[in-house]
Amino acid sequence: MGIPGKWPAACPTTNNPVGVALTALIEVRNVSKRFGQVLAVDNCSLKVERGTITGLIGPNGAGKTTMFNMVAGAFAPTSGTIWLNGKNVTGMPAHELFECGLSRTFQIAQEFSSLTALENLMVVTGPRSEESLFDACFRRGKVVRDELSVRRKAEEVLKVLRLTHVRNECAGNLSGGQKKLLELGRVMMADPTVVLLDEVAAGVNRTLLNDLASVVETLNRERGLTFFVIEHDMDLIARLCDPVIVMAAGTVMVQGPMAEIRKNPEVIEAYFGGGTAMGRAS
Amino acid sequence: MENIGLLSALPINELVFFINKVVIAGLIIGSIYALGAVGMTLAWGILRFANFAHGDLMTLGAFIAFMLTMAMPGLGAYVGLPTAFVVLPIAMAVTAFVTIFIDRTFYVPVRKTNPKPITLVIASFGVMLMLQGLIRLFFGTAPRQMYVGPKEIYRIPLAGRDIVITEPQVLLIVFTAVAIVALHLFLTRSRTGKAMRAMSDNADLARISGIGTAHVVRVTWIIAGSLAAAGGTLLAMDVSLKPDLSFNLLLPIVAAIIVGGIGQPYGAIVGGLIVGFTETLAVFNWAILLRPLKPHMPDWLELPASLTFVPTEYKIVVPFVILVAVLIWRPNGIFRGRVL
Amino acid sequence: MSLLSMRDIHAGYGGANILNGVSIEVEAHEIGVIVGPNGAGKSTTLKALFGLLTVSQGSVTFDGKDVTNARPENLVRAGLSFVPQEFNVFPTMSVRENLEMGAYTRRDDFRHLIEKIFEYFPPLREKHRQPAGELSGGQRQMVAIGRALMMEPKLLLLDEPTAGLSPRYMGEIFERVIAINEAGVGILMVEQNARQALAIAHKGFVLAGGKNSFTDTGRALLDNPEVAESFLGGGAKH
Amino acid sequence: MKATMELRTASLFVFLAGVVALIFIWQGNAYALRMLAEAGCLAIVALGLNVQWGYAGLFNAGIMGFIAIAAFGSMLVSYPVNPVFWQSEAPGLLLRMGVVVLIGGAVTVLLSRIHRYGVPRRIRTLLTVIAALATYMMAQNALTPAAGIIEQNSGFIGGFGLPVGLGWLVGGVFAAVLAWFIGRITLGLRSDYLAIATLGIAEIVKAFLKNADWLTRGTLTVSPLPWPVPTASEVGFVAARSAYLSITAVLIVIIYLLLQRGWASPWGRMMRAIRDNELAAEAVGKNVNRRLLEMFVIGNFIVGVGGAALITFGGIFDPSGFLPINHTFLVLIMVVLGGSGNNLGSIFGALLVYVIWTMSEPAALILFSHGAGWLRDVFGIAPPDDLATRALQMRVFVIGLTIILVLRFAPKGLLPEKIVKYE
Repeated sequence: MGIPGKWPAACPTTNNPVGVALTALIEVRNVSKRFGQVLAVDNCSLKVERGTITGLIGPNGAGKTTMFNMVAGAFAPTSGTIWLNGKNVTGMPAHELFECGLSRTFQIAQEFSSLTALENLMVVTGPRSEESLFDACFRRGKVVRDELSVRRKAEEVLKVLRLTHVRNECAGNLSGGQKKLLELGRVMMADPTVVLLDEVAAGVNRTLLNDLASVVETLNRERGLTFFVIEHDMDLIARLCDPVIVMAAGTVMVQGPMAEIRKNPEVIEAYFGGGTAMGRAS
Repeated sequence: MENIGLLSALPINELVFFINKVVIAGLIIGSIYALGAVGMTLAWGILRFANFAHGDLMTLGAFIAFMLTMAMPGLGAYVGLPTAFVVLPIAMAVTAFVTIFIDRTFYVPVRKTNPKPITLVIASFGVMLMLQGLIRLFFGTAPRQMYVGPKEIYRIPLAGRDIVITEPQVLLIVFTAVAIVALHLFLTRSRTGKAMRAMSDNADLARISGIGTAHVVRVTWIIAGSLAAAGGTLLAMDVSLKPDLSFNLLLPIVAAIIVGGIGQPYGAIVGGLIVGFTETLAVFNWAILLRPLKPHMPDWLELPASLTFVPTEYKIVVPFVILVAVLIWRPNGIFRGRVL
Repeated sequence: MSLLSMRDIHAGYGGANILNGVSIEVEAHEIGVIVGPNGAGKSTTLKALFGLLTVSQGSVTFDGKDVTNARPENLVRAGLSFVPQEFNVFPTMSVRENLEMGAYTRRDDFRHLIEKIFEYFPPLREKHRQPAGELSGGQRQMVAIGRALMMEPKLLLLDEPTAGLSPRYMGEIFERVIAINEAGVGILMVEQNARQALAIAHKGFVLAGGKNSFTDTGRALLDNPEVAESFLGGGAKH
Repeated sequence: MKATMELRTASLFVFLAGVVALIFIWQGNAYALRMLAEAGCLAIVALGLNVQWGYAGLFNAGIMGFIAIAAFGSMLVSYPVNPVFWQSEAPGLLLRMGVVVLIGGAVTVLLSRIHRYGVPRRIRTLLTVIAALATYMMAQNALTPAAGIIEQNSGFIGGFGLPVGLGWLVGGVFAAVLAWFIGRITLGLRSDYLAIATLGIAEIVKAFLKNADWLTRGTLTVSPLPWPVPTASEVGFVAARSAYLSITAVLIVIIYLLLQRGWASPWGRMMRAIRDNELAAEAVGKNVNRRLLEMFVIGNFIVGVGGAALITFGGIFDPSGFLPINHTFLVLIMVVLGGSGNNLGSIFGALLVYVIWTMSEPAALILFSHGAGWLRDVFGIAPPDDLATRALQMRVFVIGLTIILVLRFAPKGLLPEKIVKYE
C-alpha cells in the first residue's frame, strides 16, 4: 500500500543549545500549567521516542488533556519547556508547529463543512502555506502544476482510506466515522514527523475503529511515523501503544508496556478512585 | 451673596462653568446612554445577539410621545409637568408592544432557521431600516419640538454665577434615578426579574430549573422597549425630535454595554455614565480652567485659546476609542459580563 | 416496583450510539452509583434519562410513569432533579438566589426549604449573600446540589459531584449525600472516584463500552478484584 | 445539479435584462444609463464585500467609510492642481506636521515594544499611551496654523491633476490601508464586535472628511470631479454615460475573472477552509489571523475602487452625502440577496437591488399621489406638503423588509455559493 511521497520539512529555525540528546522526538521538561488556582500540570516531564506509538492515559483530572494540548500548541505552559526534533517549540502556535512536522487530529472531528471530501485533503498543500491570489491570477502555470500534484496525492489518500465514493460529497454531510477517517487523511497529506491523536476512538463503532487502528499501524510500520496517542479505550491502547505513560494528579506516575501497566496496583488504584476508603457499615 | 472665606478663594467663574459644561452635561448624556444601554444589554445577554434596531426603538418611542402630546396638549397643565412627560408611560407601553411584535414577526422566523449569530444581527439591521423608513414616512424629516409651551429653565445662583439646568434635564435625571431603582428592585425582588438574570447567566441551567424561556423573553423585550421609549422621549425633550435622533446613539450605547459587560444591567448603567462623562470631558475646553493660573505661569508657556482633547465635531470618536480600548484590555467589561 | 427503571437503553449524540443496551434499577430511598472507565457512557446515561439527548431504543419509567424522551421541564415536575457536572450554578446571582431559582416552579412558601438546605450545607449559611461564582469548587457544588433539592425531588441525579474537588471537600460531599439520602431522597450518582462512591452505595452499576458489565451491591463490587481491573480494559466481561 | 444551476443563473439574468429594457423605454435612455452606471460601480463594491463576507465570513458594517476614504483619495489625486496653495508656505507647515507625526508614531510603536526588554507591561502601556497623546497634541498644534492659512487664502489644498484611473487605484489603496489598521485591532474579535468597530470607523471617517475643510472643503463640497471619459457637457448625456458604463463594465469583468480564478485555486480553497473552521485551518498550517487580515485588505481595496468610481460618476465630493443606508446596507443586501460566496450572485444582486432602489422612487411617488388624491376626495384630509421626500423613505422600508425576507426564505441567496467539484 504505497503512501505518497514526502515534502521537505521547513521548520522555522529556533535556537537549540548544544548538548541536547536528539533521540527523543518530543521532549517535555518540567512543565507546569496553572488555570487560576487549579494546578492542572505539576512539574511534569516525559519523552516520545522517534518511531514509537506512545500512549498517554490517566483518570479524568489527571492533566493529560492539558499536557496534550500544550504539546499540540493550543496554549503555552506556565513554566517549563517543550522540545520537538531538538528544537525549543515552547508556546509556538499550532500553524508553526505544523511546519515543524507536527500534525494532530481532534476528539470531535473538525472538518471543512462546505468543502468536498477531496478538497478537504487538498487544503493541505505541504509544510509552507504559500497560496496567494497573485499566483492564482497571473501565474496559472505554477498553480496548475501544484494543483495536479496535490490532487493526485489526495486521490491516493482517499483510495487508502476507502473514501473515494464520497470524494465530491460535502464534508459536512459525511457520517461521524467518515469525518474521522477524513481527518486522518489530512494528517497523511501533511507527511508529518509526529502525529498527535486526540481520543480517536471517541464515538466510533468497532469496525471503523479497526480500520483507523490498522491505518495508524501501517503508517508507523511503513513510514516510521511517530504517534502520540491520548485515549480512554484501553483495548485500543493495548493494541497500538508501546510505551504507555500514565499521568495522575498532574504528573507522570509510571511508564512502560501496557501489560505491566495493567497489572500495576498503583495504576489500578488511581483509576479505581484513590484517597481514604470512606467505608460505611453496609 | 458676598464672597466670604472658602468661596472667595475658589475661582468661582471657572468652577460654575465646569459644573454646567461637564458635571450636568455629562450626567444628562450619561443618563440617556444608560437608559438606552440597559434595555439593549438585557436583550443581548438573554437572546445572545446585538439588536441594532434598539436605537430606532428610542426614536419610535419619542415620536409616539410626540403624537400623544399633539393630541392632548393641555394634559400637562393639570399636573404642572410638560405633557410629553405625562404621556411617557403610554408611549413606553406602546413601544414595548411594538418591540414584542417585531420579535415575533421578524426575529422568531429567522431564529427558526437556527442561523449563525451574525445572521440575527443582519436581521436587526433590516428591522432598523424598516423602522427608519416608517418613522420618516409618517413624520417627515423636519425637526420638531416636544414642547407646547416654553421650556422652564432653573437657575441656581452660586456666588454671583448661575448653574443652569432646564426642566427636561431635571426630569431626565429624576426619571433615570427612579428607573434604576425600580429595575434594581425588579431584578432582585421579583420572581421574573431573578429568572431573567438566571437566563442571562446560564440558559441551560435555567431551563432545567423549570424556567419558561418564552415568558422571560417577553418580559425582556417589554423592559427593553419601554426603557428605549423613555430614553428617546427624554432626549427629544432636551434637544429636539429628529428622525435620525438615535442612529448616532448606537455607538455610545454599545460602548457603554461592552464597558459594563454584556448582559449586566448594572454594568450598562455605570458604562453609560462613564461614556457620557468621558465624552463631555474630551470636548471640554480646558483652557478656561487654566486661565486663573495664568499669573503664576511662566510667560514662555503661552496659553492656547482652546485646549480640548477632541474638537466637538469629532465627539463620535470618543465612544469608539473607549469601545476598542475595552475590547482589547478587558473584553468582558468591569462587571465580568460574558464575552459572547 | 422500583422508583426508576431504565431497560436496554440505546442512545448517543447523533453519530454512533454510545449506549448499547444499558439497564439501571433504583428503589425509592436508595443510593445508586454508576461507575466505570472513561468513555463507558456514564454521563451519557444520566443525560439520556433526563431527556438531554434522544433515546433511540429501550424504555425509561419513573415513579410508575413512562418518561422515555420526556422534556427536562416535565421531568422536573415529576420529581426528578439533575445536577450537571459543569456550569451548575448561576455565577452572578447570590447563593440564596440560586436556591430560589431551584424552587422557581413552586407556588408555595419555600423559605423553610432554604433553612433545610443550610442545615445540610452549613458553610452556605454565612455566604448566602455572596455571588455563587466567587465560591470555591466545593462550595459551588453544594449550591448546585442545594438548588436541585429545592424541588424536593424523589430522585436526585448527580453527574460526577466530586470531580476536581480537593480530598477535604470530596469527603464532605459524600457525607452530605448520605445525609440527604437518609432524609428520604433517592440518589443516582455517576462517579469517577469509584472506591469511595461504591463504599456508600446500596447498589452499584459498572459500565464498560456502553453496556452493563457488573451489577451488585456497593460492598460486593468493592470486594471483587475483577471489577477494579476492568477499569483498565482487558475484556473482563461476563 | 450543475445543469439546473446554469439554467437558474441564465433565467435570472434574462429576467433582469427584460426589466432593464422596460426601464429604458419607460424612463428614457439617459435615466436608465445613469442607473446602470451607478449599479455597475456598486457591483464592484459588492464584489469587494463578497470577498470579505462570502470568502472569509468577515462582517463589515462600515462600507460607507471605505467608500468615503477611497473617494477622497481619488479626488485628491485626480482634481486639478491648486496653484495658490503651493505658493503659500502651507506645504512647508504640513511637511513639518508630517515629520512630527512620523517621529511621534515611531516613538509610540517603539515604546509599545519595550516590554520585551524586561520593562513591566503596565509601565509599557502607560508610556505608549502618553507617547500617543503627546504625538496627537503636537500634531494638533502643528496642524491648526497650517489649516488656518490654507482655508483663508487657497480654499483647500486641491489635487495633483493626475489621470482619474490612477485616482481610483490610489483610492483603493487608501481604503486598503484603513482596512489594515482596523483589521489589526478587531480581527481577533467575534463577528458582531467587528460589525460594531467597522460601523464606528465609518462614522469617524465621515466626521473627519466633513470637518477637515483644509483637505476636502468639508460641507462646501468639491466639484466637478474629472471623469475618465468625455463628460456630458462635451458629448451629451447618453454618450458620456454609456462610455462611463462601458468602463465600469470592463472593470467588473476583470475583477470577476480574477476573483473566479482565485475561488477555485489553492488560495480560494484555503480561504473557504478558514471560513468554515478556523481551528482545523490553524492545525493544517494556515496562519489564520494573517490570512483574515489579507482578505479584509483585498476586499476593501476592491470596495475602494468601486466607491471611487461611484462618487466620480456623481461628479461631486460631498462628505455629508455619505449615508449608511445608501452605501453600507444597500451593498450588504446586494450580496446577501445575490448569494454570498458567489461572485456572479453579487453582481446580479447589485443590479437587481439597485433597480428596485431607483425604481421605488417614481413608483412610490405615483402610489402616494394617487393615495393623497383619494384621501383628499374621500376624507378631505390635505396631504402633507413634503409628500415627495416622504415617498422616498418608502425605499428604506422596502430594503429593510427585503433583508428580513431573504434571511428567512433564501438565506443562501438567489444564486447560492457553488461547491467546487473535480470530475
